[in-house]
Amino acid sequence: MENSQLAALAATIAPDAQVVQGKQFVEITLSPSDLFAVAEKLKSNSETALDMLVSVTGMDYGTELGTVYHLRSTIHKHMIVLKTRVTDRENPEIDSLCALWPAADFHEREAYDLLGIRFRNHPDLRRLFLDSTWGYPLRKDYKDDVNILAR
Amino acid sequence: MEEEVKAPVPEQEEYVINMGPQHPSTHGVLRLVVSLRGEIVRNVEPHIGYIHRGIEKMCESIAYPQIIHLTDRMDYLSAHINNEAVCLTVEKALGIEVSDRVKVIRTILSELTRIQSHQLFWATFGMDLGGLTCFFYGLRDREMVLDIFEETCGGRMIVSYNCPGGLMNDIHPNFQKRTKEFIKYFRETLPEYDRLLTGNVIFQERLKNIGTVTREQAIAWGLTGPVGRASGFSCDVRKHNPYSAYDRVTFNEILYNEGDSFHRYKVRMDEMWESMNIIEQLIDNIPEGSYAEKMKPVIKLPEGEYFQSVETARGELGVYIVSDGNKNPYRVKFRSPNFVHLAPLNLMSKGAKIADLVAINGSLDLIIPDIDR
Amino acid sequence: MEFSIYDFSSFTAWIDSSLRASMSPGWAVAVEMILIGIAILIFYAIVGLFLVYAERKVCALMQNRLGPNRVGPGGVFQTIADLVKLLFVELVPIKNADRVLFNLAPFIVIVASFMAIGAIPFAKGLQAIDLNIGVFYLMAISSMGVIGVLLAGWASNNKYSLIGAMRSGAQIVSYELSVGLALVTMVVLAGTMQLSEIIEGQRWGWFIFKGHIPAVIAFVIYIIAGTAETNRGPFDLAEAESELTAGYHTEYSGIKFAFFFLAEYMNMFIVAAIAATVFFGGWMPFHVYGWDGFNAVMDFIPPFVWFLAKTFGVVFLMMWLKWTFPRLRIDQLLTLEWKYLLPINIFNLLLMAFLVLTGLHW
Amino acid sequence: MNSFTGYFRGIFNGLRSLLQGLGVTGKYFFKPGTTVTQQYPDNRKDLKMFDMFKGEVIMPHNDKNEHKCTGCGICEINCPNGSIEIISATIVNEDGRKQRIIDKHIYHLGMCTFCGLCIKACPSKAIEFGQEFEHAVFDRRKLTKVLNQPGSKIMKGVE
Repeated sequence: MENSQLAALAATIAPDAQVVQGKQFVEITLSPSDLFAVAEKLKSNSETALDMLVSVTGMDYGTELGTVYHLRSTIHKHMIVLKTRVTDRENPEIDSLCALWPAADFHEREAYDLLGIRFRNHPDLRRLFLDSTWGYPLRKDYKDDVNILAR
Repeated sequence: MEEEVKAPVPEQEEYVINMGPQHPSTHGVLRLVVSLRGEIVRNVEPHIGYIHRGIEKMCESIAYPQIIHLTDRMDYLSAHINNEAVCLTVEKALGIEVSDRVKVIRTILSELTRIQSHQLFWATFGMDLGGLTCFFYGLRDREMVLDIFEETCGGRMIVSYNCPGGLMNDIHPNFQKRTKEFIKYFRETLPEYDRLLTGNVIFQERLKNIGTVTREQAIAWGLTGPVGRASGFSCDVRKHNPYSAYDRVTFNEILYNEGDSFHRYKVRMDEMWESMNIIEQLIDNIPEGSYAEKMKPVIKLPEGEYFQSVETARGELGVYIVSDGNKNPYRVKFRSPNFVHLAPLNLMSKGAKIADLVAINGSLDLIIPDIDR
Repeated sequence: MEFSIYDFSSFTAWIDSSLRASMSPGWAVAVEMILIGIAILIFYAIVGLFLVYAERKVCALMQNRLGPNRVGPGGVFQTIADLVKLLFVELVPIKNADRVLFNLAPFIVIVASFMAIGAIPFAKGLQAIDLNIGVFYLMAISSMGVIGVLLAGWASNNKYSLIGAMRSGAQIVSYELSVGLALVTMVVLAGTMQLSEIIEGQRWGWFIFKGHIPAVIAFVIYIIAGTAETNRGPFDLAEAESELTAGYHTEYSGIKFAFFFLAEYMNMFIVAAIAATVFFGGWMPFHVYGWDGFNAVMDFIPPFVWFLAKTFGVVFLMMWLKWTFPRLRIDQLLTLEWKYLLPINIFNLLLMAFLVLTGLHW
Repeated sequence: MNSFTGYFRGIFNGLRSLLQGLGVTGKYFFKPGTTVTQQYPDNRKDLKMFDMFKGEVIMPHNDKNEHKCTGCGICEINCPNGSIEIISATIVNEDGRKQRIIDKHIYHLGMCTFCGLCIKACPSKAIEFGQEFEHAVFDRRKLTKVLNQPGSKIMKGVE
């Protein structure tokens, strides 16, 4: 399926979301409250059939935090990017997609560890790489005390 | 700091052992907290982060060509392919088409990387299972590939040979001769690997029906590379989404349906043959051309998001670069295959024995720096 | 007294009689025991060190390496240097370990292998004690070592060690059976358990030739089970370097570790020596009935050379196995024993008994 | 009956596969000259690294103790991990013009990752990779090197 058709289809599946046909993939930006429902539809819909979660990227947009999901259909060989943003930097919460794609487990733990995004309904949300004495290093306001790379 | 969610407390009568961070068969500093009942594994919980270097964070403060030397240090056995992934992403963002020569050389080197990675896999896998001689045979043959790398790229494992727009330097005049010699030698030596290990009844018995992953599970967990293909999940990026010169060579995607440790091993063994085929198709007709495109001294990516995946020796490496138009990336994310493959370890090894856990762990061929990044 | 390298019985008899002439019989026995003890101790050390060196060289050559090559010509003094190093290594005290059992375990292991050597005939008349139940004695003694392994695993207060020890227990209990039955098969052929008589019975043909197919089967089973009994690869589950780091001797250091290490090699030597004695005629030269000239040439080679050559031949076979095969899993180990070796062994024993009864052997 | 023959077939196939394995190791044991070990410190004399080998960054000087480094600092900018520090000085050259020259080209070998970006970026080809690989020292301060030799000057004609 062409990206334009896919974008149109995605717009029907997620009417509240903002669907953009990006340079590479169809990008769906939606609010965190819609995320799980839309993801479920995208997975179960036989035409999108996004059965593989390639990656979950935690993002710090400065004022907002967010996650980017790269989803792939192994049947139709297309990819769709889901994006969501939360404005609450103190206690950001996004629905976990572990129930849909078990692969999200580690990816979400990584995002939690490095950006402090809490995933609701995640089965085992613990820090993955770092211990609790660290802040959230991938946030832009993180102060690196060692700071080898500063010029 | 908000309160940590505590790790699950092991049930009573469970015998908890820490495999790692220093353990002969965890291939680095992976720590597995294994709950046992007798010899039976009840639960495996990976604890990672012992060599987390924050490569993604480091990338945010350095320029694009400088990212490449960091990717060498993620999956150090697929160093060249990792470099290529970043280069392809940057080239795609800038809209640069590299010359055919670069494409072909990159492809040959990628396949050589794959061969040496699988050789090391074979070597260490044999050692994990207690056959120590494999280790030396594997390393003996890998040395020849490393010599090719050293002669052309200057580094043996950490090659840093790619740069956005092409290659750091042209190939060495001996490159083709040496590569052909190696292929000729290795075509004779590879059957020996099979005689020593693949056919061995102990080896087969230890691996068949161990750590089985179905196709559905493989897709759901995002398992790619030899792990996914052993389960029948056709996921070869080289085939489905060809990059560099993969669209001009013919090769088979190795697929098995069993999904157990033995077939994960088998996929890698067969891939070595396929890699040799690919190299033979390309080695004699490397097109003339420039080895690097002229690039601006400071590379600035146009604002936007770029995603490129390549097939490393272990699976799909995705590079996701978000640019805000500066010379440094705004955010870089590496979707590393090993990180994904570690996640279902518990699923695979539940109910297996300790020796099976080692075998499963070995058959996933985990590279810990790639998990931690 | 006449000393001959072909027959030590007159030499040992001379020592005995001269000792008895100068002191009371009780003292004479005591002095003889001490002499034998010292002789075995020296032999033990030399063979142990040589075997470690040999193993390292053999595996190195199989793996396209050179092996030890720095200390002395060809690295022959490497193991001696290692031993000296081990003597200087700190004995790490283990927290919460059972001190007594922890220290006792290496001694049990080494004493068990020590006692077995006493009954092995090295040459004609060169045997510390010629029991009339020699084979039985060797089997009983060589299985005592596992007590040391179990104690080591238990007393170390280490989870890996305990798993290793438990594996070792399960392994030895089952493989003892196969070793026993394989030897019993040969005892049926020999008609005696006394080692000197077993060797004498092979003057005109070693048992592996005399016993036809059942003897060969018994030999194969014996080598498999014997390798398993010495905890060597591919049956080194108790150590299982890639699984249990070092298994039962993880917590041992210095000379205590050296005891385990040496005992492993001596056990290998003992298993090989028994195989050489029972299947290949021990010190008995290779004779062909009727070829007197050939036999005379064979007899010219001293018996202990024959014995050592045969033993090291079997040792080489065991090393070859170790450096080729991957390790078995614990359930496969038990499957191999109970599903394959034991039934074949019992059938083989019947076959041998039938052969002996019908006189089909020579 | 089928399982009965299967039992024996299993034994024989298993034994055959084991013998094949023994054949491989046995072949190497009895075949001399397959050893690949290099006896490293002994073969130091004839051990030659490949031309491209990235051992360390060096600055070649000619016999008049001249180098090509202009002290522009591009290598310093290109280095991803700060292994290069340029300390430049300003002198008045023969023409009476002010000229920026290199005072010290400091290279931290301990931090270098041998990515080659400095060498690729150098506009006057003043630095290149040396083939020295025995870098072990007892004091890490020795890993900080000054690449331009004392008293060296810039080569004529290099801008």
